[in-house]
Amino acid sequence: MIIQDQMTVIAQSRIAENIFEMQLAGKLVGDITSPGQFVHIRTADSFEPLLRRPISIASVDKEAGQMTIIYRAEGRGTTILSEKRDGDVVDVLGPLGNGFPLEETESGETAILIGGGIGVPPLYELSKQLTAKGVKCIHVLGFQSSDVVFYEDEFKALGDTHIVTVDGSQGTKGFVTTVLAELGDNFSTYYSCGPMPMLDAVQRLYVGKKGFLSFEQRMGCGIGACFACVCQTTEGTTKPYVKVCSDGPVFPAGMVAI
Amino acid sequence: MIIQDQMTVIAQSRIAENIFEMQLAGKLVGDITSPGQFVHIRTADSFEPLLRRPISIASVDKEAGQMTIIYRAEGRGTTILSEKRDGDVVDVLGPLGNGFPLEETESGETAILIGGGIGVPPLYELSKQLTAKGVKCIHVLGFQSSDVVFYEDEFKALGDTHIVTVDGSQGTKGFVTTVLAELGDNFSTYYSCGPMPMLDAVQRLYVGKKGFLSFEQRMGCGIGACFACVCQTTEGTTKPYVKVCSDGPVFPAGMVAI
Amino acid sequence: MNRLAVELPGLQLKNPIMPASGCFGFGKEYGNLYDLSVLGAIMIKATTLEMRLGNPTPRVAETASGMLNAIGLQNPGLQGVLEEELPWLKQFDVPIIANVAGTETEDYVEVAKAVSAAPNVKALELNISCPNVKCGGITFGTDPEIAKELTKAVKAVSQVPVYVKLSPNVTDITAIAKAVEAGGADGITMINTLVGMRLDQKTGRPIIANGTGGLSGPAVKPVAIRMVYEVSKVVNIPIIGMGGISETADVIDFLSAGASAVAVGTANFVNPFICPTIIEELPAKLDELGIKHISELIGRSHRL
Amino acid sequence: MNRLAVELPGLQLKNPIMPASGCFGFGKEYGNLYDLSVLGAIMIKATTLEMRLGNPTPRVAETASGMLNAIGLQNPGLQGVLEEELPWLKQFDVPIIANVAGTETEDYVEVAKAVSAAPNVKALELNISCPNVKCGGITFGTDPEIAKELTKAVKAVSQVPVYVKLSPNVTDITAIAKAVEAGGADGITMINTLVGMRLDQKTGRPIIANGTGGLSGPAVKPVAIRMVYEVSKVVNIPIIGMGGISETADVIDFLSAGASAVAVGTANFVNPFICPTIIEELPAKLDELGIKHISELIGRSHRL
Ligand SMILES: Cc1cc2nc3c(=O)[nH]c(=O)nc-3n(C[C@H](O)[C@H](O)[C@H](O)COP(=O)(O)OP(=O)(O)OC[C@H]3O[C@@H](n4cnc5c(N)ncnc54)[C@H](O)[C@@H]3O)c2cc1C
Ligand SMILES: Cc1cc2nc3c(=O)[nH]c(=O)nc-3n(C[C@H](O)[C@H](O)[C@H](O)COP(=O)(O)OP(=O)(O)OC[C@H]3O[C@@H](n4cnc5c(N)ncnc54)[C@H](O)[C@@H]3O)c2cc1C
Ligand SMILES: Cc1cc2nc3c(=O)[nH]c(=O)nc-3n(C[C@H](O)[C@H](O)[C@H](O)COP(=O)(O)O)c2cc1C
Ligand SMILES: Cc1cc2nc3c(=O)[nH]c(=O)nc-3n(C[C@H](O)[C@H](O)[C@H](O)COP(=O)(O)O)c2cc1C
Ligand code: FES
Ligand code: FES
Repeated sequence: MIIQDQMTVIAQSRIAENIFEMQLAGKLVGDITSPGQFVHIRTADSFEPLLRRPISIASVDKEAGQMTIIYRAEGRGTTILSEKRDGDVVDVLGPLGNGFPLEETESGETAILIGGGIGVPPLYELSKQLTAKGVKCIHVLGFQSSDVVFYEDEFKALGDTHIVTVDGSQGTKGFVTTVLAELGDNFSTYYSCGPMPMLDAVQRLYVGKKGFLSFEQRMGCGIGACFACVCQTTEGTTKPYVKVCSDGPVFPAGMVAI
Repeated sequence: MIIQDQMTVIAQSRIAENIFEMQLAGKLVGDITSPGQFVHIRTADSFEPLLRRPISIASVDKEAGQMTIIYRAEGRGTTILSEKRDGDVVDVLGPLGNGFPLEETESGETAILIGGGIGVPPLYELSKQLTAKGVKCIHVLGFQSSDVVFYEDEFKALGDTHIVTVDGSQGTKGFVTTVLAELGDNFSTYYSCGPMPMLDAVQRLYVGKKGFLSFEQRMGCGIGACFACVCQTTEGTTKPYVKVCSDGPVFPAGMVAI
Repeated sequence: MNRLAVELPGLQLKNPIMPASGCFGFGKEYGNLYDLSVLGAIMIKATTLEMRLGNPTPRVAETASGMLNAIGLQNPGLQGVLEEELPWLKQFDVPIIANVAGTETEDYVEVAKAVSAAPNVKALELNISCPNVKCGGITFGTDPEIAKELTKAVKAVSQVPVYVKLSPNVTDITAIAKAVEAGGADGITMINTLVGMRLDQKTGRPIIANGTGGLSGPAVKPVAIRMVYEVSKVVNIPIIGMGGISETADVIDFLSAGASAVAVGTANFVNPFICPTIIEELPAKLDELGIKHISELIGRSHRL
Repeated sequence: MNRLAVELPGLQLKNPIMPASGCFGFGKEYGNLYDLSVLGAIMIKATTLEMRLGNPTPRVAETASGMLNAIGLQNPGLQGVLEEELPWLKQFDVPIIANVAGTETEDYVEVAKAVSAAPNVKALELNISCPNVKCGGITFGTDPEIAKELTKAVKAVSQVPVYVKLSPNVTDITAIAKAVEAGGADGITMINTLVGMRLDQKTGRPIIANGTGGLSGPAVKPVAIRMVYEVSKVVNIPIIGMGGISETADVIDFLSAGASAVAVGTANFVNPFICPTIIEELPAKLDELGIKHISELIGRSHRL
């Protein structure tokens, strides 16, 4: 169920250049059903900034009733969020959307998780859950440069992890596809989240493979009512369009017209 | 000189129902020249609320580089101000306007200081300075009810202090004029700050006496440029109008058309 | 006595609070969050004759205390609304106001005729003010004569009272209001969005794919209040006011300005529970103002 | 090369930043805070033939990300401006744009003639858009034909280029813009304020004594950007853009939309040092955008 929760900031820290990790506690955590879901955050009790900000859930600790989000403080809303202190209360709407399907990869099979920049966070919870289920996860994580790389160790603890940077300051120089091309297609499923050009490139590389992509769109309501976040679908799909917020953000590869 | 200072909150406390006392430190304090001047405060680093809030300087400690303001948290801006914590930085423009003239009362003479509600604060610094100069100060302070009375002890330490409340829950029941009528006019100067109807009543009571009144108007710039805070003057005054922010807020009794 | 009940042509409102068209879809999503029967009414998303896919994305952009949108009237079309959306809404005890949009008089008339026959549609809202579609929409809303003729044509076929939704993007909104009143409108809803634009800092190009979008939210409230005030002085039909309503205090303002009921748009995105919250808070607000029945507030700004 | 210099009819601007009329008085108060010679130009408060005392107070009210004002063109009148204000401003190396207001064509013409002869007045800004005075002002700004005739009449007597200040409270601002261009305007300044209203919560009455006021500040920026964008597509004279500019990024937006220079109004009240701050920050902003000269930004939104 979607609830509007007044969550408490348990911890916040800067984990890379302009990248923040925030832990939040509240009953909303109990309703999270799958990795890749997101929350819609009101960053200030003011009319400016007005709209909520969609941020993926990066990891969940149901027992502690806590979740972690990782975000880049860039514009007004996320900058304000980055100034919250422990004990502050944040208005969070969620959990929203449909996450990555775990059931599409069987125990013993291999999955490739491909993330770009601030698309990396939801893959962490995904990898935790896939690994727990017995899936072998390979992570290919692309960033602009070494300053903004985060969670390398966390992903390494779960499986092979390849860091790629555009400027070559860490890991392989280039794009995620540079590494993917070398890894070959000896895997059963791929899961990806990142900027549109990256999703497009990944999808083209893996034509015919089973994959799931998480999309971004500017949002109004976040729950499917305002038609702000609509994407056209490709021919042959039953629906003429999908809403990223409520039908997605994760869709099977090939479904959304990029 | 008027400066825009990023002042630090040294302390803040609630001293009556919705009434807050805030101590601020910064170099602006060095420029304060007379009691009754005010500052123009930006309460949030946001466009909403947009405008600065004019608040009187209630007391000054030049050696410590600190000043105190006392305000009622009522609307959006003052409520945000009341949520500031020690160490927070507040954008303050000031000191603004012309305060109460100390030189109009000689050492040994008596002055009556008449305040109403949130008009009381600037009278405190005024009383401190008049008393220091050897003027005998009598304070008549009107409030709505006992919940919102503040600084009774502080004023008592400086001179006779009469508290008046509309509902009679503390001190004399009625309006400041109730007490003033009893005190008679055996004094040389009166100084007053409070709501317009109070200033009007005081002025009428003391026709012919030397007095100074501090006015309020909604403000834009606070420095005399926008013509928001203009008051018409009475006949016989050389200027056809005055600006509360830069010509005032204190004017000789009889000058401003009420 | 229900202190919040308001009666308008075709509409017995339990309370004067309803979600604004386009900000509530056809109710399903908010219906997952709370019982829609608490609402005074629901203004559903614009319905056009054929299904529309709307404009390319991005369709929204944030501005200071406001937002721009250029959804482009995406909706399932008349048949979809009649067969799926309206029947689903029947489970709630709430009158539906159907927002009707089109490109020419003919399609407005056809949609109005069909949708006004649906049992739970208690009034139409004629959208002559959508700034986000190429033809139709706003052009009907900027010329008094054209607005009047369209109102007449729709009145002739509608089985329920017709409210006309006015555009704020005009020199003199009172002229349009008087024209639609003369055309037979039973009420006015106002305001639709102000046309605005936001540019991308890096490229300098508009953020919204459509170029311009409609500005809504708290930023426009002063304009909306002024227009409701002006229009309520010159017409004798009721007004449903909207534009930036975000909290209970805003409702008081719109009623004081001359509206008989209000709609809440953008604020639903900020706080999905805003409509029920306002409805809950209203009685205490009336107490605070020393007012027995909400209707005493209507047009208070004009009296003195 | 001065990366910020912009040349407009009558105006050699060191940089494209100037305070907007009515938000800077005649410069004295801000002159106490910083050296006015750093400014690109100064738009002084509206000057009318006779001294005006303006409207009753309250004259301002805050709104979400904006403010309403109804000052009512209070000013010392033509003689006062010629004898005191303009001579005082001569000490600064900064061109003055004199904002001219009136009630009828005759007084506009008389003020324009006299004030344009002052040595430091390099251009006039014809205020046909003030919403806060009973007659004149805005009526000249809402009818293209009247606007054109007034422009012609003022052009005939002015010794310096004439910029016409447009009102946003119109159905089609491009029609007014084309009309004043046809009337001989050398440039356009836009936008003046949107007419709005705020009510007192307790009484329900308007807060501003005048009833309505002009809305300015960040709230109106999307409307201003849209209008500058539209007008710059249809006229061949330069635009000085304004409406909600509060930070350096906003300047980039207005130039991208099609303005050649900008004016800063309300933001002076929020941060009295905003003009010099923006001027200081601009070069770094140009670097960030990879741009050599500020003029490269002008009209960027129209190019693909
Ligand atoms: C489903 C989903 C999940 C996301 N998860 C994450 C995450 O885990 N970590 C993270 O750092 N970012 C994430 N993003 C992107 C994040 O929403 C934007 O970076 C953020 O909204 C920008 O807000 P701002 O205040 O920094 O920028 P501003 O420039 O102030 O934003 C202005 C407006 O544009 C919208 N906007 C700007 N960029 C984007 C964008 N890329 N996507 C959607 N809306 C945008 C904002 O929401 C806001 O309404 C996600 C986006 C979506 C749609
Ligand atoms: C010279 C001067 C000195 C003042 N000194 C004090 C003081 O020491 N302590 C104190 O509590 N108050 C003082 N006030 C009043 C104080 O400025 C207002 O109470 C305050 O601005 C209200 O802001 P808000 O955010 O609570 O209300 P909001 O309702 O959010 O205010 C909306 C707008 O109206 C303006 N406004 C509302 N009420 C007033 C008012 N009474 N006077 C001027 N502007 C108003 C605000 O500044 C703001 O622009 C003083 C006013 C003036 C002019
Ligand atoms: C995302 C969005 C979609 C809208 N769609 C419609 C619509 O389909 N029909 C219509 O008449 N108005 C539409 N509107 C306008 C609103 O109904 C309302 O008139 C306007 O937004 C002002 O109210 P607000 O400030 O409370 O949002 C839409 C507004 C928004 C923000
Ligand atoms: C207090 C105030 C007074 C104004 N007076 C005038 C005026 O005398 N003449 C004029 O042409 N515009 C006047 N304006 C309009 C501004 O010049 C400007 O066009 C408008 O405020 C939009 O810019 P902003 O949002 O940056 O304030 C005034 C605006 C304000 C806020
Ligand atoms: S954000 Fe409103 S439908 Fe997706
Ligand atoms: S507040 Fe601007 S002149 Fe006084």
